[in-house]
Order: sequence, then C-alpha cells, then structure tokens
Amino acid sequence: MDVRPTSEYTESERRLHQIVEALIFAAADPLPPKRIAEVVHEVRGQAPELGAIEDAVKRLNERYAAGQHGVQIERWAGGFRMTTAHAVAPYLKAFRTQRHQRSLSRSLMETLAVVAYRQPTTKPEVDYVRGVDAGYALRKLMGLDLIDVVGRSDAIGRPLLYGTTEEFLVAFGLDTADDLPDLRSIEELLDDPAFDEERAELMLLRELPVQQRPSDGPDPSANGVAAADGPPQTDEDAGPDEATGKAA
Amino acid sequence: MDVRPTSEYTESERRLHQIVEALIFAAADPLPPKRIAEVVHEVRGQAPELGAIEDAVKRLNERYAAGQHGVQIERWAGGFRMTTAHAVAPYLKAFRTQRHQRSLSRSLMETLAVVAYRQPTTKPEVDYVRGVDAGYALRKLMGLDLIDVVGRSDAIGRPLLYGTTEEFLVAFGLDTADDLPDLRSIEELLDDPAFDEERAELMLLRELPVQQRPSDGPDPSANGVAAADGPPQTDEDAGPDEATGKAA
Amino acid sequence: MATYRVELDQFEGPLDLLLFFIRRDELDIYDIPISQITHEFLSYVRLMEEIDLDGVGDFIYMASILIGIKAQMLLPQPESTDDGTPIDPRRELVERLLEYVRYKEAAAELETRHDRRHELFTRPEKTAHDALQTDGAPRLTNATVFRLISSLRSLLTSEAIAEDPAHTVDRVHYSVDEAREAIRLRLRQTERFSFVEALRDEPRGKIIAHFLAVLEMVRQGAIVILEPPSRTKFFVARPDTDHLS
Repeated sequence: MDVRPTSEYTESERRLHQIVEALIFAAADPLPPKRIAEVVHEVRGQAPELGAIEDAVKRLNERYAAGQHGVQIERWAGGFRMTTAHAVAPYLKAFRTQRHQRSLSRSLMETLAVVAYRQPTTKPEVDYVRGVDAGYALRKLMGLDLIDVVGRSDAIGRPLLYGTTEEFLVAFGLDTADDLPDLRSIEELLDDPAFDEERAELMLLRELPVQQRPSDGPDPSANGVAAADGPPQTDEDAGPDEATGKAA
Repeated sequence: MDVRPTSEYTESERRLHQIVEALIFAAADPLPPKRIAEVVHEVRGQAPELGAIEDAVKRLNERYAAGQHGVQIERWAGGFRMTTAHAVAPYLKAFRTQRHQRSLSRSLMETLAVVAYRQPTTKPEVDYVRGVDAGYALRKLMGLDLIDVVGRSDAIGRPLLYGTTEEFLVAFGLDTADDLPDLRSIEELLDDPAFDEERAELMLLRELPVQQRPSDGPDPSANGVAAADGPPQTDEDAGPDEATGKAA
Repeated sequence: MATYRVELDQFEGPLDLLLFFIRRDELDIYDIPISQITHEFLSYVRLMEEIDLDGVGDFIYMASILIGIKAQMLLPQPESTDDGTPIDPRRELVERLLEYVRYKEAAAELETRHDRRHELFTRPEKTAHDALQTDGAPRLTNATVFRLISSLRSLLTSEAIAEDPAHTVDRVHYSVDEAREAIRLRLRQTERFSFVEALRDEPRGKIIAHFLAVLEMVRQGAIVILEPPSRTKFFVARPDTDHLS
C-alpha cells in the first residue's frame, strides 16, 4: 500500500529514513532538520543534505498515510514532531482524560490574533484595534508563554513591542508565524454576502426575542442628517501604523 | 515489503492496529493491553479481545521490521512501549547531547534580572540587591552562558564585573540589551500596585552603597538626580555598557 | 425594527457591540445612521454602568467618539481633504470596524486551528526525556522577557531588600550529620535520586556537606552510587537497587 515500494529506495536512503524517524520519535521538542544533519554527521563523519532530510520526512508521512498508521510527523516551529493521527483523536482523548486542553477565552484569542498578525506590535495598537484596554489580556497571554516582549519600539516613549513565541507556534501547529492564514482583505469582507446578513455564529451571540430594551428604539430624526453617503474609502492597504497613528 | 499486504486485513483490524500504535506511542509508561481495551471500549462501547491487541502489536512490529522503520514496540513490565530500533542506536547516542529542557529557577531568574539591569555589575552589588549570597547563582548563570565576566571594577579590591551575553539575548529573543523594558514599561507590564518604582530605580539603576556603605541605606544625593525617572537612556545606539554607565 | 435582549458580557468591547447593531439591523457599514446607533449604544452603556460591568470605561470612551461624530455631522461645513472632497466624519470609525472584523475572523480561525492542533497528541515530555537521558547545555524553557521581569517583582516588592547586606549574607553552616540524615530520609521515599538534581541551586556549603556524607555512607555500605554515562552526574541509591533498571 506504500506510495512506492521501499525497494525503490537505495539502502542508504532507507537508512536515512530510519534514522530520521527514530530521532524525531525520540526528541522532546520539534526537531530542526539541521539538528538531524548534525547527529548523522557526528556518527558518519558526513552530513546529509537538508533536502534529503525533508524528503525523508515526506516519504515517512506518505508511508504512514498509505499504511494507515497511528502516527505522523508535523512541522512546528521550524522542527519536526511526531504526533498521533487525526483519525484516532477520540481514542487519545479517552486515554488522556486527565489532561484537558484549556481553550482560550474569546478576548484572549482576539488579542492573540492582533499580536500574531501585527507583530511586532505595541499595546496602544492592540488597544486601538480591539477598542478595549489590552493590558490584562497581554499579561495573561505572556503568562501562558504565547506572547512575549520582543523589544522596544523606536517611537516616542519607546513602548514595548510584543510578538508571538515558539510556544505559540507549537500550540497552534505552525511552522513559522508567516504560515498564519492571510487576513481577509476589506474588499473580500464587503463582497461576502454573509457580512451584511446574519453572522451571528461568528459573533457567538445568542439573540433572544425581547423583553424590553432599556431604550425607546432608534431616533428617526437623525437619519436624514447623515446624508453624506458612499464609501469614503476602500483602501485596504491602510496599514496598522496609519490606523494607530490616528489613535495616538 | 510487508510480511502480508495491509489489504489482507479487514478495515476493522487495520483500524485497531492504528489505534494500538497511537496509544502505545503516546503513553507515558509501558501500556498494558487491558488499558488499550478499556480505551477502545470507552469510545466504541465494545472492547476488543486482548488477543487481538497482542496480534496488532505483533503485526505492527512485523511492519516496522519489514519497512525498516526506526521504531519498534517492546513488551516491558506487562505493557507495550515504543522504542527506537536497535539498528539506529549510535545515532540516538550521538543525539543524547541534545539540549534538554530546563527552566531557570526563581533564584537564577532573579539574579539574571539584576545582572541584566545593572550591568556591568559586581557580585557585592548583586548580593546586596538580592539580599543573599549570589555566588552560586552567578556561577550557574555563567555555566549557562547567560552572563559573563566583562571586566574589573575600579572599586577597592577591583571586583569582577558581570554582564549579559549574546546567548542571553538569543535565549530571551532580544536584539540588544537595550531592548529590555525600562522601568516605566516594567511597571506597566506588571501592573502590580506593590511594585515600587522608586525602589526599583534605586535597586536597578543607581550606584549601590556596597563598598563603604553609609549606615542608613543609599544616599540619594549621590546620584539620585541623575536617575530621575523614565528610561535610563533614550539613545538607541547606546550599547549595554554605555547605557548602564550613564545610569550608574 | 426587531428588538433583542443582548447579553452584554458576550461583547468583547465597544466595537463588538457596534458591529452587533450593524449586523442586526443590516445597516450599510458605509452609511451608518450615527444618531440612531449612538442612541442605542448609550442605552447599553447606561445598562452596563448600572450592573457595574468590567470594562465599562472602554464603552464610555467609544460613546464619546460616537457623540463627537454625530456633532461633526451636524456641522454645515464638513472637513475636507486637500482637494476639497468632504471627509465623512464616520470614516475612521468605519475603518476601525472593518479592521476589527478582520481580526475577529482571524481569532475564529486561530481557535479552529488550536482545536485541531490539540487533536494531535505527542509523547509525554517525561517519556521523551527518559529515552534520551539528555546532557549538555540545557535549552531554557522559561526564557521569556516577561518571566525575567516577573522575577524582578518578587525582588522589588520583598521587604528584605532594605536590610543591611552584612546581615543578610549570613553564612549558614551545614553539617555532614544533617546531610546524612537527609539522604537517609530521601532514600526511604525513593529508591534512588540524582545527586546533582537533588542539590541543584543549593548553597555550596550544603553540597559539600552532602558530598562528604555520600562518601562516608558508601564506605559504610549504606548506599551505592550509580554512574550513568556522564561522569559528573551520579545517582545515590539504596544498596539493593538493581543497577540496570
């Protein structure tokens, strides 16, 4: 069931696959290909090409998939890590009942998203994007080792710069922060029919038929005044700096 | 190259092999077949025969051997344990020099913080700030390449001066020591009412009265004016030495 | 217009609440009826104040922005750009709202990713370390600037600092007898332990006392020393310990 029979590889290649598999299995952290090359060099006096190591991992994953194995190799934070396969997740969850993965609250997740996409970024920027004081959320995320102070900005007052950590990459299954899916552009957002319609599931809102709202509803007289219509701008490139500059 | 092609097994058998492999891989200790049966029972409502689990392990080992894999399953203390294959033992031995995970103890972290903020600084100064003998912690930090001797003080006895290293910057993800948060940022970062900025300034930035210490604590007139408030320096080109020189 | 009871704590902030109004009433984001929305917004802020919800300050701040926009829109002569095009006072708010939506989406995406990632299980750390008996320079797991700074907190908030260093740097005397007792006690609880691990971060005097105690106890046959590959580290064990285990 293998994609290609093992015999199509040279003995030397097969041996490298075996070594790569064993080392990734045994490592306590995501194992960088460079480290594997070093180990091989230490034993053989000659290091394999990094490309050959990448190939070995690819080949191993092909074999795991074809052979319906319970493990696989992921690439996280620049290194290789052996994990169980998605298909058997329910069994692993039943097995590891004690270790419940704590999920992040929505405000932490939003703050983390802002830091991850705008990094390095400052607290005023994060405050501005979310419209709330981010101090608590930032401290909380730092306590979870998901973000850290990565330096100080050259701007006036030299505010602290925040960025994501390796721990973040591993927790979210990313190789590098560049692997985050692109943010949707404003245009895409506006073209999405769902935007103007119900998007309650995104907002996680529970809307219930009313009991009395505290206000008496809209003030109809106001609408007429707001005449200036038409989109003032659609510049999707309006970057973080510009936005925050305004806020400051 | 498998002993028998995977297709000779029923889907249900193949699925069990997958589960058994994943559970043994992820277990912290040798995993008894009974425990595997329990987990499967919990998810499916029906437990497999223990014999089927033994078969699964046998089959997995056949496949590991035939496919020249880097891992295998051993039976230890009544349970199954995944280990690396004998053939790759030399590589695993070479890999043992892998940097193992270690976190800095509180006392080391405190000492490191004092050196980072007071650098270049002497042992008596660090002793004074921490209130305990820092000799062990300093040696330990030097052993970890986080701090190093950077010179000798002109003070009586010409004590050694300590400062942080490149390795420190790498470990903490900073470009220069100047990227460390300044006092104002620290206060904001911690948001702790008990954090006393004056005291912090005194401890971290001013010359400490260690050598011939006046009886009632530091003399603010000596250098208090210079320390004023805000960051010790705003010159972004100032290296660590210069920065601390100014502050002291 | 339908009315809804909104669970206030479901909102992550004022932008979230504004978005809710816009979506609920299917408003054109580029033509927000600012007066209506300000009015609604304010009634929620009042409610928040009443039930004393956290973060009400952020909502009040947004309310002031809304009122400011409303006032500007009532002015006969709106501000204009250099080329004379009038600037919609709502523009910045709209930009912020759209930007915020992007990050909300990203957060939802991250959450999915997080859930999916945690369906993958790795070997427990303990196991991985067992397999390796690692050596060499350790990789620091808690080397974050935040932790470094947090450690300053304890230093700078402790009362001990102001004391005379001549008194705080007391030398404590460690006796070999005490060390021997400590080792005995330890071996009653565990079959063996790593000498280095046990005394990591301990004062030099204590380590020396323990080392002398170990030498003495080995000679008496009260303990044995197990030597793993690294010669600088050794395990202290009960005499009956299986050396290979």
